Amino acid sequence: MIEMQDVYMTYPNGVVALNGVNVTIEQGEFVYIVGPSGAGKSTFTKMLFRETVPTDGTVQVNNKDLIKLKWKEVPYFRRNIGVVYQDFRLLPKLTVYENIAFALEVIEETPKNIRKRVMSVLDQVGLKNKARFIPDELSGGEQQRVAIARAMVNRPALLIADEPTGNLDPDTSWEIMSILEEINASGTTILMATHSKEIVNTVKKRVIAMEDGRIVRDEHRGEYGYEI
Amino acid sequence: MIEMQDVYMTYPNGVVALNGVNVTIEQGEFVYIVGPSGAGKSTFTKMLFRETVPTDGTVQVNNKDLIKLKWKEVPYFRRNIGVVYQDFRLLPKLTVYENIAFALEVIEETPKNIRKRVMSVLDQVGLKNKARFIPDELSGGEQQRVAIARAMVNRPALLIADEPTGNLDPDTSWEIMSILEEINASGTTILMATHSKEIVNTVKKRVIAMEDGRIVRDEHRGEYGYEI
Amino acid sequence: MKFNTVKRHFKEGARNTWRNGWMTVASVGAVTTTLILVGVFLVLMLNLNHIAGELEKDVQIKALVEITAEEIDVDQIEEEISGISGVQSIEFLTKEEELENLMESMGDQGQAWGLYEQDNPLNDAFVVKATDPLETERIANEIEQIDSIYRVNYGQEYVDSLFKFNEYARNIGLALIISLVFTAIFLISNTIKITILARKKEIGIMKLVGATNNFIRWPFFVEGMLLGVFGSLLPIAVILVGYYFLTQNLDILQQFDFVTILPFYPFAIQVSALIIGIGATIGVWGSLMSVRKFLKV
Amino acid sequence: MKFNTVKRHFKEGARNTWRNGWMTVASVGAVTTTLILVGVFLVLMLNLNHIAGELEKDVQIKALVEITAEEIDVDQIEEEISGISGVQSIEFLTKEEELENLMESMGDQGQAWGLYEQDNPLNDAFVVKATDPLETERIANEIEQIDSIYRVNYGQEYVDSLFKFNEYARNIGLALIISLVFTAIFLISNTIKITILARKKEIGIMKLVGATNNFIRWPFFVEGMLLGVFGSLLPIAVILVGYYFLTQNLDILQQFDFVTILPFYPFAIQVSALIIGIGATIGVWGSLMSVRKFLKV
Ligand SMILES: Nc1ncnc2c1ncn2[C@@H]1O[C@H](COP(=O)(O)OP(=O)(O)OP(=O)(O)O)[C@@H](O)[C@H]1O
Ligand SMILES: Nc1ncnc2c1ncn2[C@@H]1O[C@H](COP(=O)(O)OP(=O)(O)OP(=O)(O)O)[C@@H](O)[C@H]1O
Ligand SMILES: [Mg+2]
Ligand SMILES: [Mg+2]
Repeated sequence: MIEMQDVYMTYPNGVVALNGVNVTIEQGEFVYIVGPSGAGKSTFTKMLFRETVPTDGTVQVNNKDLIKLKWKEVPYFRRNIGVVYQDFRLLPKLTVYENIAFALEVIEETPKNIRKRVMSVLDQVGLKNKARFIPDELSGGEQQRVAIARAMVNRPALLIADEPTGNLDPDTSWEIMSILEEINASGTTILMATHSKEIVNTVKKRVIAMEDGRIVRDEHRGEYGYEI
Repeated sequence: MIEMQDVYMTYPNGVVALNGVNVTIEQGEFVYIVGPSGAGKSTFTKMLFRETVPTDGTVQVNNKDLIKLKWKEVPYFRRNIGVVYQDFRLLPKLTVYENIAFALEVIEETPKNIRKRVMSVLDQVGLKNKARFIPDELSGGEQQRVAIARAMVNRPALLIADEPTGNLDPDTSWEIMSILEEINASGTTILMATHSKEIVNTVKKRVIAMEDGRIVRDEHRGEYGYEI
Repeated sequence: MKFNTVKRHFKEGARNTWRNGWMTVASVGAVTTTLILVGVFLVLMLNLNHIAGELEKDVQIKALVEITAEEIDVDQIEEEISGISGVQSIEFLTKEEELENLMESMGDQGQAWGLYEQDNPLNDAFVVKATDPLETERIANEIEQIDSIYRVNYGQEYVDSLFKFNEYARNIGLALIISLVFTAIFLISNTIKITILARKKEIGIMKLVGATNNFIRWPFFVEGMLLGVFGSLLPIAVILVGYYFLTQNLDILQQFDFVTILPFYPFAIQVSALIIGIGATIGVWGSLMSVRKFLKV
Repeated sequence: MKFNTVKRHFKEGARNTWRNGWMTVASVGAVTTTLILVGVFLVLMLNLNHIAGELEKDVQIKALVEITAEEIDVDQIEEEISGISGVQSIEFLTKEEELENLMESMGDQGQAWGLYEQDNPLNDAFVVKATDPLETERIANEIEQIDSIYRVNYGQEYVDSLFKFNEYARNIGLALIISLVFTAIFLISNTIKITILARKKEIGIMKLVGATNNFIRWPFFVEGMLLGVFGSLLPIAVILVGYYFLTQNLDILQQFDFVTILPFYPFAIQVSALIIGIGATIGVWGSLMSVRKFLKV
């Protein structure tokens, strides 16, 4: 599903965010990415849906070579990937409902199916009663849950979640985790960058630990922690 | 220091975010505010520096009645309060250094003192080497630390932190906690909304638990949890 | 593109226009102001051009007949003149009619000459008009070649001045209106550009969620068109009402007898159509041009 | 406000102008375009006004003296006329001079009248000019009251037409230039408003960090001024260069002998100063007006 070889990423300001990353993730895996602040976790995830392109190395996702992908193909490629951004990235002028529906409108779903799917994911994240609110009218945690709902509404083959529980209380976090496990059980590959020691140590999955742009540990059924 | 009496807050869209809040916080206290997503924690903190004005009730901070405070006085009042926003609210076109310096420029500090103070807090949060970056060039956790640095740079009498460790790894979180304890020890009142069970249960302080806009528990040296 | 998607784009475009609130007001305001400017100048320039044309039409050639010429000659001369290409009309004036005209045009002082009617020193004359006023000079020269014509006179100095002046005025007017239209294009698309620059982030988010460029573009197309059309409404109203009022109150202008203006119908309607056309086109164009910048994400 | 803070505001304002990149370019573009429009029209209108004034200065009163009047009368009449307030100059023309002028003005045809020189039917006349051309009518009437004046003539029809036309032209020109200036004010402040609307959030953050309204306003003041000044540079260049070129190539215009234009110095300089004044003022004003909306946080 995902294959990275010798990936380097240097931002225009000179920061080396990825410093030789090699990793293979199979279809259907559930992977945590852990590491200190600024380790390169978000940069790593951004490679996978081509928000950024590596300065060196190859990235293959869904059998597509992302470095060679044409501009025209990028949107179609992204439709198979759901992303929960660390900073949510909701459209500020659209309501919660419209924000989530947008991901289905781009693939030209019928209005009827859109309605059904959106209400169903809103129910899952517990925000059915806030469907008509705009993002600014939501609490931090509520916004985060809208971002999660949008990422999973079109049942992508790969779901990337960058710190999806950072603004959630433990109870809600566990609910989200069980949703993610459910989705994973149905075959979706899940990649989750997180700082939650409790979650990583309780729901045991493969753990990739990063530090200074390098993968320092890669363990199946691993624990939280990124010292070598 | 802080006194709220029968505070109600109904947002224009009809959401009742605070539903009769009574609380007194003394100078020098360290208080956690916990509660599920959407409980009203952020709304509660926003009352204290007059980002929002309650629909009913009285709020007194620093012996100032915030409901009667004149528009002209608000900026001067806010200068005694440092705030870490849940969504950071950094000025996107200013560098990290300039963002933090801004809080000192408004009180017309001398350029020399500004330089000294800013570099000192940047050192404390571990971002001295990113002083010339703009917020968009930072990772989530780095942005959060800039927000923390800005809140404490002018040594306010009251520091309000809304979820200040949501985007930080455990190690960095503990560092921030020790900085907050240090500031608290020097007399600053600290109010921190958080979802981190681990922090609340380890660094024992007064805990105010909210649910549905109401305070459901208020314990000194309390534990995380918001069930009644 | 499915029909539902088309519907969605139009709904979305209209909704964005509404949701952008102040930005929309500001854009429409800019479009309105600019198009009023263009409209008013267009009306002014086209009418001045029309007036210039009328003035040129008044130009006529006076061909004086030799005093020795007999009646029989006159018919022949008339035939010869009408044989010249580009001649529109010929009128014959006897020297008596000429004197009368002269006396009339001189007012009170002219009466004094009345005493000399019996001994009229003037010539018979033909008054000739050219189909195209600009050909006046050529025709005058050809008439002068005719044997029994003593002298040709078409107010050379005045006519030369008039033609030159009109030419300059027309060129300046054209330059003005063209630069005004370009100014309008720039100002309108510039304003729209700024409002879209402010939405750079949103466009980026749409692309990340898998929207194709066309999917993003369509609502902007609709929005740009709406801005242009809304911005044309007031200018059109101003032109229709203002011009109608003007045509109804022509007595002011009639003090200058050379002034006639273009009729309300179809002139004002044509200008209005042009205005809304310019508005919508620039709106769409400006909108799509600005959005293009952000689509490479 | 401490000196350091003043310095900070200026630095910040300049820096924002730079940092806003495209927004700044768009704003300056709008200011530039609008001010070029204003500038060109200002130059045009002021010159047309000048030409109208020149035409009016040419107006003169011709007072015909009774044929019976003796030499002695003429001096006395001249004295009486010069006693009327508002008279600028008086010139006496004998009837012989008059006839000569008439013959000359009629060209070839006029020569015919030469035969009648001995029996001149014209009158001696005074040619009088008014200090203020608009007072021509009053002065003419007063002259007519003088006993030995047979008739007064100042080309009533032409002069009335001229004055009326000039009055209309001036009013229309004034209305045009005023509406153009208001359009400029609107367009410029509108553009600036949009760029500031896009910074609503930032202003809110500043207020939350304890900035007073004035603290926030000052850099916007500086920025608005810079936008206005930068936006004036090209229009001023266009006016200076264009007008200089025009004054150097007047031969085109001199084909119409009534046309003279205002001298480059000081006219073009004054217009330039006006342009930069308008630019900076509207820039500052637009900037401060828009920022005001967001300061109540
Ligand atoms: N757009 C950018 N331009 C320049 N530098 C950047 C950019 N984004 C991130 N960086 C830098 O790259 C490094 C890695 O950033 P990244 O966001 O990947 O970290 P992270 O592991 O997600 O951290 P966090 O846990 O704080 O979110 C950081 O040092 C950051 O300063
Ligand atoms: N600006 C607003 N307009 C309307 N409703 C709002 C606004 N801000 C918050 N709300 C609503 O008020 C309620 C309380 O929000 P608040 O942000 O105080 O919650 P919170 O306790 O901070 O939650 P979280 O832990 O998710 O940050 C929520 O239901 C939210 O939808
Ligand atoms: Mg990150
Ligand atoms: Mg909150």
